[in-house]
Amino acid sequence: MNFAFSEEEMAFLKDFQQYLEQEKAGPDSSVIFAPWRETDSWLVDSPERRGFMKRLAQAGYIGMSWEKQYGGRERPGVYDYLLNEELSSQGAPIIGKGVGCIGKTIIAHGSDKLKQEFLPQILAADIEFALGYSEPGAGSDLASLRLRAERRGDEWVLNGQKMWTTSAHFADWYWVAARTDPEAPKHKGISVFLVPMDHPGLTIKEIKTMGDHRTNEVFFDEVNIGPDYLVGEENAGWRYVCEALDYERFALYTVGPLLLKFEALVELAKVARRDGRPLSDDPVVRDRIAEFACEVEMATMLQRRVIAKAIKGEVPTVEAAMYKYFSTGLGRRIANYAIDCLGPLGLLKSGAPGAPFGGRWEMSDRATVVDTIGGGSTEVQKNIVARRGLGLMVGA
Amino acid sequence: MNFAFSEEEMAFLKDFQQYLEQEKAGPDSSVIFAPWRETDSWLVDSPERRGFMKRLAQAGYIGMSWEKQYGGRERPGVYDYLLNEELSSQGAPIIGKGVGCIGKTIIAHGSDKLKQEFLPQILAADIEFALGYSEPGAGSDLASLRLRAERRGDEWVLNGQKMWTTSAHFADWYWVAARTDPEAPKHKGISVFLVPMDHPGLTIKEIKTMGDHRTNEVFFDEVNIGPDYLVGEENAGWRYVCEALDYERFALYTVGPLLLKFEALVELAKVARRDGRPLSDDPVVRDRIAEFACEVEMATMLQRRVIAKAIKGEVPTVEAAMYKYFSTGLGRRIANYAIDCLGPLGLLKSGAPGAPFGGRWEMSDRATVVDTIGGGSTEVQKNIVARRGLGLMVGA
Amino acid sequence: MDLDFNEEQELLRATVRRICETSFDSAAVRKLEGERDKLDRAFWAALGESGICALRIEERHGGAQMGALNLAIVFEEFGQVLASSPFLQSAVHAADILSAVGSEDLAAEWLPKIAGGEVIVIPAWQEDELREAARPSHFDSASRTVSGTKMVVPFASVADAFLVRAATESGAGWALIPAQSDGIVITEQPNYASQPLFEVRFDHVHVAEGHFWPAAENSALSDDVLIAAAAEAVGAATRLLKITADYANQRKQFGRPIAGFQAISHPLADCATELEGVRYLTYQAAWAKDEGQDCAHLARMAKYSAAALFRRLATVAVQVHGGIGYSTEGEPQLFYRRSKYHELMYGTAAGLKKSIADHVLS
Amino acid sequence: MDLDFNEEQELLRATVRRICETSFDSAAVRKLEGERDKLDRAFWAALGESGICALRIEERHGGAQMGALNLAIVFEEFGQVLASSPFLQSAVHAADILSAVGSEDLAAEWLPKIAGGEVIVIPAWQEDELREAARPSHFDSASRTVSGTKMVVPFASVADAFLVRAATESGAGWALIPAQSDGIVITEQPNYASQPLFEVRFDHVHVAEGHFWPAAENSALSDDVLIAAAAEAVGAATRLLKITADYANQRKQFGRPIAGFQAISHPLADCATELEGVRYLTYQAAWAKDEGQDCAHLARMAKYSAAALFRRLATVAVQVHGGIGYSTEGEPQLFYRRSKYHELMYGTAAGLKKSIADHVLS
Repeated sequence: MNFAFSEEEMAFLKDFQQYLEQEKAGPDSSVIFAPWRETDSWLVDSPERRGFMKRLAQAGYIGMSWEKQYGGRERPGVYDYLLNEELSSQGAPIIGKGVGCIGKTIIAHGSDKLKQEFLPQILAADIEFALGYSEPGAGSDLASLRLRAERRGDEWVLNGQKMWTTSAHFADWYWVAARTDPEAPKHKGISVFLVPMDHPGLTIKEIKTMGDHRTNEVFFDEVNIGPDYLVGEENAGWRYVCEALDYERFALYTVGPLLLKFEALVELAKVARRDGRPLSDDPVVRDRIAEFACEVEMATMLQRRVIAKAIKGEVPTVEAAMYKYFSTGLGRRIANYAIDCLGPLGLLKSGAPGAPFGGRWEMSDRATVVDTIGGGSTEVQKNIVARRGLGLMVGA
Repeated sequence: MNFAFSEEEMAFLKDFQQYLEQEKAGPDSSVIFAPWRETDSWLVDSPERRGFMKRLAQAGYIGMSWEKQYGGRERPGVYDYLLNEELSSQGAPIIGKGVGCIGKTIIAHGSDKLKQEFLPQILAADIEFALGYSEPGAGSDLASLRLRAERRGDEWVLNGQKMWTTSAHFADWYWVAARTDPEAPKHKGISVFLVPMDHPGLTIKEIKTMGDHRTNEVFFDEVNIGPDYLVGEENAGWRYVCEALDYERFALYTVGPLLLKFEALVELAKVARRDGRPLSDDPVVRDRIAEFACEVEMATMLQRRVIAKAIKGEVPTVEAAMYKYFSTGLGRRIANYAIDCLGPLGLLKSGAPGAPFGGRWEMSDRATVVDTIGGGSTEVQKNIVARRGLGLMVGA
Repeated sequence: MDLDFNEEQELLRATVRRICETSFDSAAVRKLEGERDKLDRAFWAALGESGICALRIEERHGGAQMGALNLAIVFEEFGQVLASSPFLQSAVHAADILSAVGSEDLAAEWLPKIAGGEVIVIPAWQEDELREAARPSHFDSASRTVSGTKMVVPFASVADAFLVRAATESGAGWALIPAQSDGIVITEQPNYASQPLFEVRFDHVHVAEGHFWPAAENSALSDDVLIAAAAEAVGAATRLLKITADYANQRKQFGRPIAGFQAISHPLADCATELEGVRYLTYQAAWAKDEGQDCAHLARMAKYSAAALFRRLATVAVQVHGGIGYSTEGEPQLFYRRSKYHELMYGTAAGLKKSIADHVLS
Repeated sequence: MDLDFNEEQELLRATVRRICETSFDSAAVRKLEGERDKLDRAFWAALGESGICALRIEERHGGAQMGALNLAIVFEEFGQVLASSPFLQSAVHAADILSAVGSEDLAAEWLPKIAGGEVIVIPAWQEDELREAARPSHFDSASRTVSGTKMVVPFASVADAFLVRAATESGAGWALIPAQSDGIVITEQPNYASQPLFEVRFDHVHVAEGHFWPAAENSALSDDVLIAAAAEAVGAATRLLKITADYANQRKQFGRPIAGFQAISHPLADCATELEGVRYLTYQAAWAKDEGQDCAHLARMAKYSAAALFRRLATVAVQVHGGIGYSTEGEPQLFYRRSKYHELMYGTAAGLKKSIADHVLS
């Protein structure tokens, strides 16, 4: 048993940290490294951030774990993790779904044409994807999605609606799950397609959120696409969607942002005052911070379990479910508690006169609300833990 | 709106308190008034307590709300409440199921023979009942009970088992729900019977609990009873069981023991020391006690809602469910917290050298565990609140 | 023991509800959130004209002199629709301070106008205590001027006058200052709940003779303010619970209404239970006030518990709604953000719990 | 990054499990609860003979000098079966104190016997601090006697010697005293968890030359004690979770296993998640100890969190079991009562949280 990373891994991380130090000296640094953006700090949603990604690609940091024949470096998956942990800890965009679930699904199941078209672009960070799974009636129950893809002659024609597509307004391609066989049981009639985001049949409508973070509804009106853009086999889409969790096992579960948040709370307690004394003098605050310290350490352990299992080449389904809901709930509670510590002035937004800590916590509380909902709600994660972790005979 | 009781009600209460003062001067006082018995302090389970009850009956305090034709005084139900609130606050046995659900069911549905046989005995506190609803496979799902009552000629013959019959070892009669029609839907085939507790076909087996409180399993082996001892109509038993809640609406929901427990916690904090200073000097303890103070007041309000609705002649189903689970959970948490306050010595039982507060809290924690389970578990109460209070379309 | 309201009170509730429903729906709440003043003048005028603003003011000052229970009713209704107005600040808090002033002239001059909703008087008492350097506001008796910076002052931009809490050598006091006085600078403070909060700086602002008096109480908050704040949180929670229960019945996942999942229904049942607890705790505080009993302890417990419950429910409500709960087009986020405002304004959890413990452990 | 145990450690686990399962089942636990000494001599002998007692003792004193992770493994197994023995007191706590004594003679005399399980040495350090009048134990250097009353001393009735923590003018120290010394009175303290706890009174008990030395640490508790206590709670919680999940799958109400109700499954999922968190937090503390890192902070977090989780789970487990959970014939009550023992002994929540906050906010 060893809770530390190897010397080789640490050396790699150190190199990467040095690389990022250079980036931080660059002109776009404040846009690229933006931890205050909280839950959407991982998005490649501006020219500056795309530039950053392209430079990462040129420096060889993208596709580390891909096989050499596809341009990768065949390094163990833990290097993907180390990269994203560092990026997320600094509020920079992370190496995302293109090189992760999409690229790896194309490698595993895609035609040669798809490989030739997409893999080099992904490796070069020339392309951004949006993920289209959720629909108005298919949230936690993803497999009940209804976006219809009909075959007409050689083409597929898509009609319907997707919901909560975070990247739709800046992505180039849309990775979409659609129903190709409405007669089959719900998990059996789904296929995955690639749709160019600028297709005239797509209408992207902004959904504003209370976290100041944009997401989108996407409407499909007679969106026709060629047969080449069906990914893998027809009606095998649900399997690909599920496999994605496996492909993302190193990339998605970083703990850095949570640790930063807790450190910021500790800093708050030392700096902010109540009744003329630092909050950190208040035994009630100290007691609560001690509890958070333990929970943060527990979250870190749950995260380590995900990575350690992934390193062994296993799929950390239950481990990821545990970490996901525990850490996101904890993050929300820390943000909420920080505002409580600040009292009425904790309500003030960035830019308001007197806003403590630049309104960071005000923002943080609104931003973290989505964390227990998106990417598999807390309730869904607990079902996974109950059924697959504890072997409970649960229903849905 | 008025949170106070009327002058007349308060005068009655004052009289009753004076009556109890006399009782407390009596020789059996320490057995009769035993708040340390916590959850089973309401039982009439000893000669001293039976004597107390008989004196209460002679003093006219039993059957206050019964109609005059049955020997009652036709006072409003709130007087039943005031009596039991006072009794339970002092750890004395309360006026219970005989004069409550059993007597009132007999009045409403019983034959003249049953009325003549039982009502005078109940009024005189000459008789104690045990309630036989729960079975090994019928706990929260009470209506799935399987104790079989078959008609053989003129008689009924009961076979099967009851579980968690608290009073079986000292009661005179057993009020039992049994299945008379196994073919009918589960709520439709149940009848209620009265069985003498000394029937040779009954075997009573003690179940020990961690609260040092005795309950029982009761086995029925060819228990034959005459047709007169079927209560009301055949197969109408489920209705009678449900109506009981209505009959008990004044008697069951006292708040006094919870208030006493909180006061004892406050006392503990003032008296017990940590690091050489009273616990009440510790801001963390103060913070927690402030939270308990609010919760206790909320519990009191929930209890007042039960009584206020009952006073209006309505059935406080949702109100009772809310109060039951909220107050019992709170009582457990207070007992648990009190032990925490005491540290390792909080583990010590009554009689152990150094046991703080005579081991009261050690006992209290064990005793209160049953409260969130018995009499309708917390989960069942929440289902009631969800379905009947919020109108949620819940399943079972 | 009777927990029902009387006919007069039910009538009051119906009146306030009608006024609220005329002015406030979700669209109106959203529209106000985008404005600077965040004051619906029509709503405010209706409150004044219907005599609601006069509710707690003594009859001799043109008020209706109704009970605190009636106040709770009004604020429950405000909360139900997330109504926004300077009622709490002017018709409750300022009126309380002015009633205690001891100067019959001042009370006689201002209270009738407050009762009619003709003027808006805003107490300014909250300061930045987080920073070490912050210097408390003070009244200089020689120059008769007040200086200092008040924070998160609600509705400062529509105030006709401020009641400024300021320190002197002999303790805290209140200064009544017209809003147009020289030396006042009002700056908007955008915030989490999109409420009309402002920084108000007082730079040697002149205080007229007789317009400064020592504060009678230790706390800036009166029983009425706590009761009203508690009732408003109760009202908002009531509405949000209804919205969320309806949504849970209507939204289907895995082929059935999500209300059928105990992960949904039990947290809602918990909130429903605690809501009834805090609702009647609030009523009880108001009732005790009307009975002439010492109700400060009950009022503090009510305010703390009501705001905490509202926040907890808001968290559950957002979660039950899923993505819609988080998007601005959904209703829950309005309540979620407002719930934090309720927790932090007019007594924080930490502050109230300290007072509650002082009382219990005294 | 590798969270698996090595083969040697797995072997150790298998060995301890075999020994535990030989001696401890539910009937054995119940039987011991009814006895005064509550010591299964066969179990204790097996631990000594198999070298488990020697685990953490240095090789030069006849020990196996294994790592703290191995200690965690052993205590997880003890917890799984609710095994009861003076291992923690003698082979961990007393061994720690004796290792730090500085007197090679004393260590050389006692540690080999502790390592073999031949003697049981019990630290006695807990006193009654709840009462104002209580006077701390003290060592009088002139008469070389110790006087004072120790409370909740585990396994005092089977001790061969006591390590008594006592105050002197120059700070706290430890006295090593044979249990048969004159002036020692041992009284059973029946308790919530039916554990072997005793009041031990020392009335001018003579301390041999060289048998009193100043305590090296501020706290009476070593890292090893905290890690072992945490691991024991983790083990007990692991077993209880398994028992409860099995029961939930088997018990039917309303026509289906109660595991199908989220009111049952989600609290269990919560406990399962937190259990894995505290399990690895405990391992991490042990690992840090073995790496020579400062692990006191981790060890305190592990002990506090593990005991708290065990208690929370025990509450859930009793509730899931319903009446059976409450009856003495059910298994849950054994764990429920034991969980409170874990919370209160070897560092209370309040005390540990204070130290944790000191570390975090330093």
